[in-house]
Amino acid sequence: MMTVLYFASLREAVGISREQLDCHASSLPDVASLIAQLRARNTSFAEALAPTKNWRVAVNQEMATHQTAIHSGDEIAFFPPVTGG
Amino acid sequence: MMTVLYFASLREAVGISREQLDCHASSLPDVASLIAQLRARNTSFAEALAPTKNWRVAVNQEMATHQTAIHSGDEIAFFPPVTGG
Amino acid sequence: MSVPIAPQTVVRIEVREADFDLNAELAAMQRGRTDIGAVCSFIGLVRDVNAGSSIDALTLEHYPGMTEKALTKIVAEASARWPLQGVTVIHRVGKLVAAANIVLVLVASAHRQAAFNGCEFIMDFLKTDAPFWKQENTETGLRWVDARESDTVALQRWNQN
Amino acid sequence: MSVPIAPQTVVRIEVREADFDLNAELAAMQRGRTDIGAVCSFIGLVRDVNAGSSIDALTLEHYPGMTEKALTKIVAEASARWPLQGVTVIHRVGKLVAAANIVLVLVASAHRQAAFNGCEFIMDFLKTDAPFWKQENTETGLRWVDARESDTVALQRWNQN
Repeated sequence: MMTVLYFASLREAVGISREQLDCHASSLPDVASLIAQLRARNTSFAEALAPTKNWRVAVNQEMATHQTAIHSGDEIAFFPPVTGG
Repeated sequence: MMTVLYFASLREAVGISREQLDCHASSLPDVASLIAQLRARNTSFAEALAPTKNWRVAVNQEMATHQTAIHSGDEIAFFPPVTGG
Repeated sequence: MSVPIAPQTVVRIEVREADFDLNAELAAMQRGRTDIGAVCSFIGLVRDVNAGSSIDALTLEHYPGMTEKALTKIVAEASARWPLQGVTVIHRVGKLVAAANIVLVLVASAHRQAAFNGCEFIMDFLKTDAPFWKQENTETGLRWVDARESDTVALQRWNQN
Repeated sequence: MSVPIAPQTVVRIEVREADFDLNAELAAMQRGRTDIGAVCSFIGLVRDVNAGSSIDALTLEHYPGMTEKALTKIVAEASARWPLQGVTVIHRVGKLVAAANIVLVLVASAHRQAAFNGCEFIMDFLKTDAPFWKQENTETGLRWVDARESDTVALQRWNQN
């Protein structure tokens, strides 16, 4: 089980802000494998998380990369470049 | 006639804050000649305006140098390096 | 990787909808101490025009939890680089109309250069690392604000220190 | 030699004994406009310790007339370098106790870097070019504050722009 969050324009593109993924950790060892699974769902996900798009990913509220390992219980978030301040 | 002002530690060293100098402009063509005349007065002035001392001079409220020309009616001020802010 | 907040730096970080009061935040930072020589503050506001469109208001979305973590990390880094006596960061979220306050960064130090540097450093990294997103109400509808290249460029000077 | 104040920059310069109110100055700068995106402020205060001595109070002397001229010249130069919307400079004179405000510089712009740069530039030149002098009340008597070499060094970076 892991929690996946989507923010801002990326949230609007995929149509949800939060979901629980019920999965075996072994099938999703890292951020790259999670992205592959999400993009396989439909064209909204495929386009929103395309490698050409300028999105960011955080694991447990720390900035992460494709190679970052993920585990059961983790919180993974996808979002566009930040624009606060 | 010109006005000479002294500020801060330099004012304390010479003992006055302001004076009117009644003089012919021709005898005091520039800041250097005014300094020479003031230093000739007594040791307080000689020391306070010694070339080795780190003082500043302004003519008509603009920063000036030894070479700056002075005229009747001018306001000349001597002071130490500034320390505001 | 992540440095702790320096023990001499009194830190206050808040993410909230409510507006802030600069005088009150300044007074809170100064209360009971007479060793502060310099306070630099920065306020970011909603401008009525951005990228060629007129703006009525904007909505600030954020990532609760990560926002506070990211701000704490940035402030800790600043407190390790300069001798800061106090840092306050308040960032608003929700709907903000034109001329409203968005963010306050207040930095106190014994000397002005540390206060200025700390404040600029925090703003520069807040702009690129803290998970906030602005959506503007323009004449032609809602528009997500694009990240600015100049904000990424601004970070480079801090690598040289 | 001397540049005029840029027409888009609303300037307020005051040298006075009375304290200032940051909120009031900020509100005055913002009144009736919604185009300001960034306000950087600097406040200098009387520290209780300087150069190893404990300070009860200090007296600020200035050169009336030249002070305002010098500040105007510095602000004009800043307004020529960056797109500033407003600049307020208030410098206090007379006797000021520990923790009292000495100087306020408030700079507004559409963007943060101009606001930060303008504010720092004005403070840097105020420190070296505006005719104010501080005399401290220390435990062992009155002492004129010495000019700091670091203030002269601080100016050098502005030559590179």
